[in-house]
Amino acid sequence: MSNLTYTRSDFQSDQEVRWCPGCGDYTVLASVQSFMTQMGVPRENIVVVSGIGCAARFPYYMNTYGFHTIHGRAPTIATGLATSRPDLSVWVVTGDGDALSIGGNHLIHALRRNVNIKILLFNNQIYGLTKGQYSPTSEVGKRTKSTPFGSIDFPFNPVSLAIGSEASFVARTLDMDRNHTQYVLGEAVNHTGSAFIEIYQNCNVFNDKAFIALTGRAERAVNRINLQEGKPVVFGGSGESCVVMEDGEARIKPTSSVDPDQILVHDPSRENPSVAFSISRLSHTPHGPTPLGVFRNISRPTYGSEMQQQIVDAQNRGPADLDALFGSAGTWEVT
Amino acid sequence: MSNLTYTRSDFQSDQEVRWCPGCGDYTVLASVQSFMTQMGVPRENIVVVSGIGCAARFPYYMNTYGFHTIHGRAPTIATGLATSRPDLSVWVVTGDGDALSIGGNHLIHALRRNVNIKILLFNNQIYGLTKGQYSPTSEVGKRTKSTPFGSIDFPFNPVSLAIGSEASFVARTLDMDRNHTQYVLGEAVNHTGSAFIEIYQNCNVFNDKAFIALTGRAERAVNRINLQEGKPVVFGGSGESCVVMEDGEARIKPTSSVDPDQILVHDPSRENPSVAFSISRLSHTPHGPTPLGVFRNISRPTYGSEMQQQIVDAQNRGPADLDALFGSAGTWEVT
Amino acid sequence: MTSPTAHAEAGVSDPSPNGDITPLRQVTVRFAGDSGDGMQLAGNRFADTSAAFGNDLFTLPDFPAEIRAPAGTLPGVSSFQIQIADWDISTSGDRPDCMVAMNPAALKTNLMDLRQGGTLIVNSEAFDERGLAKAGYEDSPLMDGSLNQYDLIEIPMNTITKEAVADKVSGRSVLRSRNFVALGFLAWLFQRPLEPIITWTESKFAKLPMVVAANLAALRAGYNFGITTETSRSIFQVKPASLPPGVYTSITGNTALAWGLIAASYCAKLPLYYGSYPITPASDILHELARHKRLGVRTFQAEDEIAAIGAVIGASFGGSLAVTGSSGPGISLKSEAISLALTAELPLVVVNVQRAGPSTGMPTKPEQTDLLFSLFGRHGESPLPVLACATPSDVVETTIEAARIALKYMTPVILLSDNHIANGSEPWRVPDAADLPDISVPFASAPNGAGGRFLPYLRDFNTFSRPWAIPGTKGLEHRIGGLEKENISGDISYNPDNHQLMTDSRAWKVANIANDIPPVEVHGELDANLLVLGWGSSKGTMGAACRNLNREGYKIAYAHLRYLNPLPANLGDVLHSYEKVLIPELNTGQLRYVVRANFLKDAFGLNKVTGTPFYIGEIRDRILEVLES
Amino acid sequence: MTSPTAHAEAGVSDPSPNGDITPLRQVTVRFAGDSGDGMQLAGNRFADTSAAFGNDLFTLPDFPAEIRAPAGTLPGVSSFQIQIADWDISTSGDRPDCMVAMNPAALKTNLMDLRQGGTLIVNSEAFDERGLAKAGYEDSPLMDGSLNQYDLIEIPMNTITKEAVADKVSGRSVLRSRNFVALGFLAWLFQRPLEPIITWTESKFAKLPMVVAANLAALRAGYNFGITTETSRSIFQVKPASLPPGVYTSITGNTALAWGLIAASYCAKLPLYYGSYPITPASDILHELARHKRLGVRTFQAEDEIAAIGAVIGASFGGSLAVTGSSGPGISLKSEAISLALTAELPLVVVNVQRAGPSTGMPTKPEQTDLLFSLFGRHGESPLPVLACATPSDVVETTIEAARIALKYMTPVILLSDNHIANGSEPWRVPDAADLPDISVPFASAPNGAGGRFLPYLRDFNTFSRPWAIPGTKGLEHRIGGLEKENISGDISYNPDNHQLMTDSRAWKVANIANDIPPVEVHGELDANLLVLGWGSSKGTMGAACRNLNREGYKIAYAHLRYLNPLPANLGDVLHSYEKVLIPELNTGQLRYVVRANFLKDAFGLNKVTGTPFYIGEIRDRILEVLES
Ligand SMILES: Cc1ncc(C[n+]2csc(CCOP(=O)(O)OP(=O)(O)O)c2C)c(N)n1
Ligand SMILES: Cc1ncc(C[n+]2csc(CCOP(=O)(O)OP(=O)(O)O)c2C)c(N)n1
Ligand code: SF4
Ligand code: SF4
Ligand SMILES: [Mg+2]
Ligand SMILES: [Mg+2]
Repeated sequence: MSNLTYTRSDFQSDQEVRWCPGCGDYTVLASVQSFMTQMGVPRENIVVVSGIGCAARFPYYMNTYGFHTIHGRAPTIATGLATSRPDLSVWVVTGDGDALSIGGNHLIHALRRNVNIKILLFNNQIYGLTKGQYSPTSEVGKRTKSTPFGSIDFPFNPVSLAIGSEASFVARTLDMDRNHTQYVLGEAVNHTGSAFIEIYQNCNVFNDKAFIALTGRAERAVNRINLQEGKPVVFGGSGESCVVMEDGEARIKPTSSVDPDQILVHDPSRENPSVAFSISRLSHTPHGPTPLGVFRNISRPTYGSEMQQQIVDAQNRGPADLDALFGSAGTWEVT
Repeated sequence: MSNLTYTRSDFQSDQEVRWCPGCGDYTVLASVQSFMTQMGVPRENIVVVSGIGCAARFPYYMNTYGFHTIHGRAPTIATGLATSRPDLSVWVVTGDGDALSIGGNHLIHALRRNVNIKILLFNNQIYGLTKGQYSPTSEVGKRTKSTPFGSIDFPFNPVSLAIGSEASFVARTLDMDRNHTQYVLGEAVNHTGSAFIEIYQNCNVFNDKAFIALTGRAERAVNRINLQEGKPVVFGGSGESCVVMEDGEARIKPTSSVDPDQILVHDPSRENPSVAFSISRLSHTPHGPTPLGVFRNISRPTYGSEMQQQIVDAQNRGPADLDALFGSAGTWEVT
Repeated sequence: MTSPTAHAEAGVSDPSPNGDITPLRQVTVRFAGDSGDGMQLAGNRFADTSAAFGNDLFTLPDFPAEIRAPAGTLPGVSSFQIQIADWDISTSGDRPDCMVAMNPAALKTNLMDLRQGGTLIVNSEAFDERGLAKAGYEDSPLMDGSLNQYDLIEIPMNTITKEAVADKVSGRSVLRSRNFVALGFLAWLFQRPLEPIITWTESKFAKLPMVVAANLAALRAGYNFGITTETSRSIFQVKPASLPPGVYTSITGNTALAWGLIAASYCAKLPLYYGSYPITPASDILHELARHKRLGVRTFQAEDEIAAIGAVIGASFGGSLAVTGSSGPGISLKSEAISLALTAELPLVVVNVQRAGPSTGMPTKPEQTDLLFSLFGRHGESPLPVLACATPSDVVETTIEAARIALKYMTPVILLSDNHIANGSEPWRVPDAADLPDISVPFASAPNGAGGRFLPYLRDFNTFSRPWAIPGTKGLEHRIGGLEKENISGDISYNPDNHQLMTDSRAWKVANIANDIPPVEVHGELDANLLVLGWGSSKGTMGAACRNLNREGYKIAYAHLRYLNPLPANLGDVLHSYEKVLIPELNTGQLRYVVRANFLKDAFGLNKVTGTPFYIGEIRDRILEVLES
Repeated sequence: MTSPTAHAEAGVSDPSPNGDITPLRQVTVRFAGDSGDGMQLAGNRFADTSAAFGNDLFTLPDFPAEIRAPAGTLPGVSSFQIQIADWDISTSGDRPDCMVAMNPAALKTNLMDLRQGGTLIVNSEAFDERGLAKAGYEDSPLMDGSLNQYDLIEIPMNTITKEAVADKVSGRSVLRSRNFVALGFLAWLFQRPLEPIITWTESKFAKLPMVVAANLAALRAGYNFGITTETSRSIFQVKPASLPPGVYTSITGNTALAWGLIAASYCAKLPLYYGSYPITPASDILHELARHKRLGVRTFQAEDEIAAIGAVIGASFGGSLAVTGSSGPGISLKSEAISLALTAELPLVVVNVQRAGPSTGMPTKPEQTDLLFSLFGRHGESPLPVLACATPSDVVETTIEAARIALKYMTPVILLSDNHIANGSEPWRVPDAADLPDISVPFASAPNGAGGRFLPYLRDFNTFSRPWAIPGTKGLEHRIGGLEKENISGDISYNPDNHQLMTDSRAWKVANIANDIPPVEVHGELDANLLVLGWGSSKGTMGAACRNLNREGYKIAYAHLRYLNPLPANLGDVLHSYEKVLIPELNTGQLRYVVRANFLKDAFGLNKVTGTPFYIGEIRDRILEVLES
C-alpha cells in the first residue's frame, strides 16, 4: 500500500464546502486531507462517520466513504462498522455538543472498549449548527441565546473525561496549526485502538476567539504547552516556564526556579494514567497555559480484534454448520 | 428539624422486600434507613428516585416519596426534581448497568453540573435483574450468558470516571460494612451538591464473591485501604502498608520501607483532583488493595441554587407580569 | 381567524404601470438577499409599519439551511415574505406580488415564485461580473430580456447608500445600510409611515448613534428615490383592516408558544419548568423562555432530549407545570419517557414543532407528518391527548388549553406546531391577563384512604384523574413507577384483571376528554356536499380557499381540528352528514387514515410533502376537482 | 400448523377414577413449585419424553417476575405448562387437566386454572405449618375439603426422595431430587418412556455422577410409587401424533429467532452482526447467538439500545446482515435510528419481542400492543415492512423472510414476536440447510453513472432499491446521510419536488413488496359469513377454536397474517367477501384499526390486555356471539 500516490485533491469530493467563511473547520479539513495522502491507506478503505453539527458536515467533503448520521450516535455506527470490518480505517468527526452532550455515553464507551476508531472532536465550545447555544465545554457564565443570564454549569475538560473513561490514546491539537494537527493524526493512526483527539476549533460566528490564548500572536508563545514524548515539558517563547510534578499534581513553574531534573519528562506511554490526567488539569477552558499534543498513548487489545479472535478460536475448535446447529438440541424422527 | 425522632421502621414502607435472600441490597437498605433516622430531614421531604434493576427497587421499600422510573434516566428525573424543588432531599439509587451503561451520560452530566442529588451506585459488576449479563464494571474475560467466551471490554473504574466528570464529591463504600456506609452517607449529606457514592454490592446469585477481597475474613484486613481525611494512608491488619505519591502517581509500599513523612496524607478537599484520581487507580476491579472512603469533597455552587439565584436576581431588578410580557414587543390598538 | 365577510383572498388586481394610486385588498411582498443583507430586519420593519398602519398581516421568514454560506452564493440567500391586507388573513400569501432582490443569487432562487407581471426591485449594482458568477448566471438577467414579463425597477443601491451615509460611517460598514434603502423605497411604494421604523431604529441601536444616523439617512434616501425618480409610477395602497378592536402585537408561533406557556403557568398558579435540548425549529421557544426569569420561569438546557423530558417529569412530580419541546428526531427520543409519564399519570406538555422528515430530513422546512407518530409513537397501549396549533395568533390559546388538559387529567399532552407556524408571524390580539381562564388544580393535601393511608391511584369520579400529591406533603408519602400498578393503591401488580382495568382506565380517561372540549365547528355553506377538513398550519390557506369559493357561489363547508385526540364528540356525525370530505394536509394522508379508521368514512386527500406550505390555489384546484368528481 | 383433519382441541374427556387406561386426544399438564424446585427441568423432561414418544406438544414456562423471591412464598412460584396431543397443536392448552403442586404457594397461585375434576398431585409433606403460613393459608387445603372437586393425589415426596437417595447424597442436597420423584410419577401416570429422561440426565450431569445417581433413583421411586400405591387408578394414554414425516427438534421462539437469523445469514451469504442491549424477554436471543461464534456470528452487547442499533447500522453499511433486537421500552429508543436506516436505505432487521406495556409494564407477560407503534412509531413519513411470528415453529421461516425483504429492498424491517412465542416451545421440523432459499443480493461493484460516477440513489427498476456499495470497493466511494437526498445522486437536496419524489419513492418501495409476498390464505369454511382474522401469537388458539367449531358444523373461515405491512395484496378483497370479520388480538384493537383505515371494512374485536394469552374457550365464545349478532 505504500506505493499509493495521492494528492490532496484525491480526497476532495465534488461537493462545495459550506461552512461559514473563516470557520476553523476549513483548516482541519485541509489538514486531514493532506494527512491522508500520506497515510498509506487506499481511499476506498477509509470511512468517515459523523453525527450532526457544523463539524459533522465533514464527510460530505471527503472523497472517501462517508456517513452523516444522527446527533451524537456516530461512535456507535463507527463501532459496528469497525468491529464488523476490521480491514477499514474508520474515522469519527464530531463536535462538542455531538460528542459530549447528547453523545457523551457512546463516546466514553467507545473509549473504554478501545474500538479501533479515530475520533476527531471539533471543540468550538458552542453549538454552531443550531446557531449559538452554550455547550458542555463552554465556560461558566457564558451568555448565549439559551443562557441570556450566563450559563451555570461547570464544563467538562474533554481530555480529563477521556482519561477517566480509560481511553488508550488521548491528544489535543488546534485547528490553525496544520503541522501539529498532522503530527497528532499520525500518532493516532500509528496507535492501534481508539484514538481521541480534541481539536480546538474557532467558530468565528458564534464564539469567535475562544482560543485566542493559543492562537493570538502575542499570547500563543506563552500559553502553548507542547507535549513531546521523552522531552522535558518546558514552554514559553524561550522555555521560561516548565511543568513539574509537585505534591502529587502537575504544576507550572518558572524554569529558572527549578532543578532541571525536577522538570517533568513527558511519557504518554505510562500505563498508569495519573500523570496524564494531572497534566490535563493544567488548564480547563483554555484561557492560559494549555497543554497540546499526545497526553496518553498506551497499547491495549482492541475490541474489534478481540471479537475477531473469539471467532477464529471457536472455529479452530472444530467445524460447524447450520445442519449441526439445527440438530444440536437433540432431534427425533417422525416417519 | 433536629427534634425529629425517627426509628428505622418509620422509613420502612408496607411493601415486602423482594430481593434474593442473601443479596447485599438488604444491608444497604438497612444502612440507609438507619442513617435517615439521624439525618434531620423530615421524611416527607425525602425523595428516592431510581431507574431499573434490582437495586432500583429500592424506593418501594422506603417510606418516603419515591419514583421508580426507567432504565438509566433516574439522574435526569432527579435533576428536574432537585432544581425545581431545592427544599427537598433527593436521592438516586442506581446499578452499574443503570448508571454506567445506559445511563452513563446522565450521570456524568449530573456530576459536572453539581446538581444537589445524592447518587448511590450499587455496583455488583453484573446485570442482576435481567439475570446475569456482564456490565461495564465486570472484569475482562467475564463469562456470562451474553459472553460465553468471556467479555472483551475493559471496564470503567467508576471513581475515576466520576472524577474525570468533574464530580465535587466522590466516595466508595461496601454493602456489608454498615458503619462505613453510614459514615460515607453522612459526608455526602453534609456536602452541598452532587454526591457520587459507589457501593460494592454482592449479587450472590449471579456474581457471588466479586468483592471477596474486601469482605473475606482473611482478605479484608490486607485489602481495605481506608481513606480518612487528614490521616496518612496506611492499611493492612497492623498498618504494614501505606500509600505514597511517587513519580506522579499513588503507589503502595511497605510502611517500613518509607519515611513516615512520605506517606500520603489524605485530603479530599483539594481543588485539583489529580491526587484523588491517582488514588482511584490503586485498584481497578477490586481484587487487591482497594481504597474505600471519600476520595474527593470540594465545594462548588450547585446547579439548583444557581438557577434559583438567577430568578431572584432577575426579580430584584424589578417587577414583571404577564400583561407587561404581552406588551413587551410593542403593540398597537385597533378601535 | 374567520372573516365575517367573504373576500377574494387569492390574486391581486394588476398595478397599472402609469396610474396614480392602485388600491389593493391585500398584497404579498418578499425581501430576498444575502444572509448578510439584513432582509429579516427590513421585512420585519415593513411588517411593523404596516401593522401600525392598521393592516392585518402574516409574515414568514425563510432562512438558508446552510450554516453561513459564503456571501453572494445561492445557499446564502435569506428571504422574508409578508402579506398585508385590509381584512383578516392567516397566510403569508401565495406568490409574491412584489419582490426585492438584493443580488443575483437572491433573484435566481426566488424569481420563480414572483407572479407574472409582479413588481421586481433589484439592486442593479450587485449584478456585476462577480455577483453574476457566484449565482451561476452567464449573462445578466437585467440585460438579456428574461425579466420582461415583470415590472422591473432597478435601483443603484450601493451608490445611493454610499452617498447617504458618506458623512456618517466609513469603510466596510458603509454598505451595511443598503437594506434601509430598499425599505425606504418600499415604504414609498406602499405609502407606509416611516415613523414606526424611525422609532424602532433609534431604540434598537440606541448605543450606536452612528448606526442610527446611517440607517435613517439610507431609509430617507430610498424613500426619496421613489418620490423623485418614479413620479409616473402608480403607488399601491392597502387600507387598514377592520380587525376586532383591541390591543395587538405581532407574534411568531414560537414566541407565542413560549408566552402561552408562561400564561398557562399563570393560569395554573404553578411555576413553569421548561426542559429542552436545542433543535431547529424548536430552539427559539427555549431562547424566549430563558429570558423570562423575572416571571419565575426555570429553563434547563439538558444534555439531550431524554434528559430534557426526564427533568420535566421530575419537575412535574415535584409540582411544576412541566413542559418539554423539540422536533421530530428529538421527540423520537422522548418516546420511552412519555410512556413513563403516561403510566405514572403525571401532567406534562410535550411540544413538537414538526419539520420535514424522516430522520434529519430538511430541518428548516415545515411538514405535518407527525400526527400518527403522536397518536401511536409509544409501545404498549398508551393513549394520550394530542392538540395542534393552527396559526401564530392561535398558539397562546391552544397552549393554555394543552396545559389545562394535562393538569386536569394528569396526563402528558402532545402539542403540535410546525416550522410554518413557528417562524410565521401575525398580529395577535393581546388579552388581559385577568381575563385568562383559571386552569389551576389542587394538590392532594390529606390521606384519601382508610386508616390515614394515601392511595395514589384512587381516581376522581368525573375525570378519572389520580390525585397529585407532591413531595413535602406530610402523610402522603408514596411511590409510583413504570411497572403496572394496582388500581387505587398504586402498588406493583401483575394481576391480569388489574392490568385490563388499568389499561381501560387510562384509555377511558383520555377518551372522556371529548366531553370537555368544544364540538368541531363547521363554517361556510353548512348544507354543502363537500366538507373540507383540516388541522394545524393549513388552517389559514384552507380557510381562504374555501371562503373564496363560497363567495364565488360554490357550496362548500369547512372545519378545522384543534383536537386530534380525542376527536371532538360530534366529528363522526359531522363527517357522515357530508357526501364528500376532503382533507388537505402536508403529509401522505395521516388525518385521512385516522378518519377512515375512526368513522369508516372515506375522504379525498390533498397531500403534498415538499417542505413548503400549501398555496391557496392548490387547495382551490383540488376542491374544484373533488366537487366535480 | 394447520391440521388436515379437524379435531376437538379444547376439553378432554374425564379420566375415570378407577378404570384401566383412559385414552385422550390431548392433555395439558402443569408443573408448579418454588423457583428452587426444578419445575422447568421436570417440565422440559416431560416434554422431551413425550416428543420422543411421538406426541405433538407445546410448552410454556411461567417464571416469577420477581428477582429471586424467598423460598416457599407466592412470588417465588415458577411453573411450566405443556400440552401433549396425538395431533398437530399450537398452543400450550387452556386450563390444565393435571397439575403438580410442590408446595402450598404453588397450589395457591395455580389452582384456579386447574379444570374442575382435574388431577391434582401435591407433595403432601410440604403442607406443614411453615409452608402453609408462607403461602398465607390458615388451614391446610388438603384437610379442609376445599379440594374435593379435584382428583387429589397426595405423595409424601420428601420421604420418598430421602429414602431413594439415602446412599447417594447427604445433607441439604438430599431434597434436591424431589422434582424427579414428581416426574417419575407423571411418567407412570401418562405412560411415558423413561429412557429419554435417563439419557439426558446422564449426559447433563456427566461430571457429577452422584447427582445422576440420586436423580435417577428418585425418578424410579416416583414411577414405582405410581405402580405400587395407585394400582386402581386409571392411567392416561395420548397416542403418537401423525405429524408430517421428518426430523424434529423442540424449539422455543427465542432460540428459533436466533437460529433463524443464523440461517438467514447462511441464505444471504453474509456474516451476521447482532447488536443488542439485554431486556426481558429478548435477552435470550443475544445469549443464544453469542454461543455460535463458530458460525461466524458477531454479537455486540451495547451500552444501550441506541448504541445497539447504531452499531448494526454501521455493520449494515459495511455489508453484514445486521440485526438488533429488544422489547417495547428498548424499541422506543431505537426510533430515531430506525428512521436513519430507512432514509439511508440500509438493510436491517429490528426484532421486537413484545411485552405488556406501557412503560416498564409487566416485563414477563405477553401482549400484542406494538402493532401501531411498529407502523407509525417514527417521525416524518417513514413507512417500513412489518412481519410477525406466529408460533415457535414458525419463527425460523418468518425470520428468514424478514431478512430477505430487508436485503432485497434495502430497508429496515420490523419483526414482531412476543413473550408467549419467545418462551413457548414446540416441535419444529428441521429443514436441510441445503433446501433453504437463496436470499443473497449482490453488492454494487462498479460505477453506475456517466463518467464513472457512482450514484447511490439510482434505484433498481423492479424493486426500487438503491445499490448497496460497501466500503473497500474501489471507485464507489460515496456519502450518505439523514438529510434529504437528491434522487439518483444522493447529494443533499432541499428541492421541494425532490422531497416529494423521494417520499413517494420510499413509500412506493415498501408498498410494492405486496407483490412479492404470498396472498393471505383462508382456511376453514370458505363460503362462511364470518372470517376470523388474526396475527402473531394468537394463531394457535385462534386456529384451534375455529377448527373445533368447523367440526361442530359452524361455518367459519379463518386467516392469519404474517405480513402486517404491506398487507397481502388480496386482503381487501378477502375481507369484503365476508359479511362479518372478527379480529382477536391481545390489545385494544390495533389490527382492527388498520383494517378499518385501509379497507373501510368494519370488524368485531376480541380484545384483552391481561398479560395472558387467549384461551380457546374465549375465542370460541366470542365467535359464537358474533355469529349470533
Ligand atoms: C436528536 C437531535 N437533537 C438535536 C439536534 C439539533 N442539533 C443539531 S447539531 C446540534 C449541536 C451542534 O453542536 P456541536 O456538536 O458542538 O457542533 P458544531 O455545530 O458546533 O460543529 C444540535 C443540538 C438534532 N439534529 N438531533
Ligand atoms: C430501556 C430498557 N432497556 C433494558 C431494560 C432491561 N434491564 C432492566 S435492569 C437492566 C440492567 C440491570 O443491571 P444493573 O443496573 O447493574 O442493576 P442490578 O439489577 O444489577 O441491580 C436491564 C438491562 C429495561 N428495563 N429498559
Ligand atoms: S457556525 Fe461556527 S462552527 Fe459552524 S460553520 Fe459557522 S463558523 Fe463554523
Ligand atoms: S439477582 Fe443479585 S442483585 Fe438482584 S436481588 Fe438477586 S442477589 Fe440481589
Ligand atoms: Mg460545537
Ligand atoms: Mg448491577
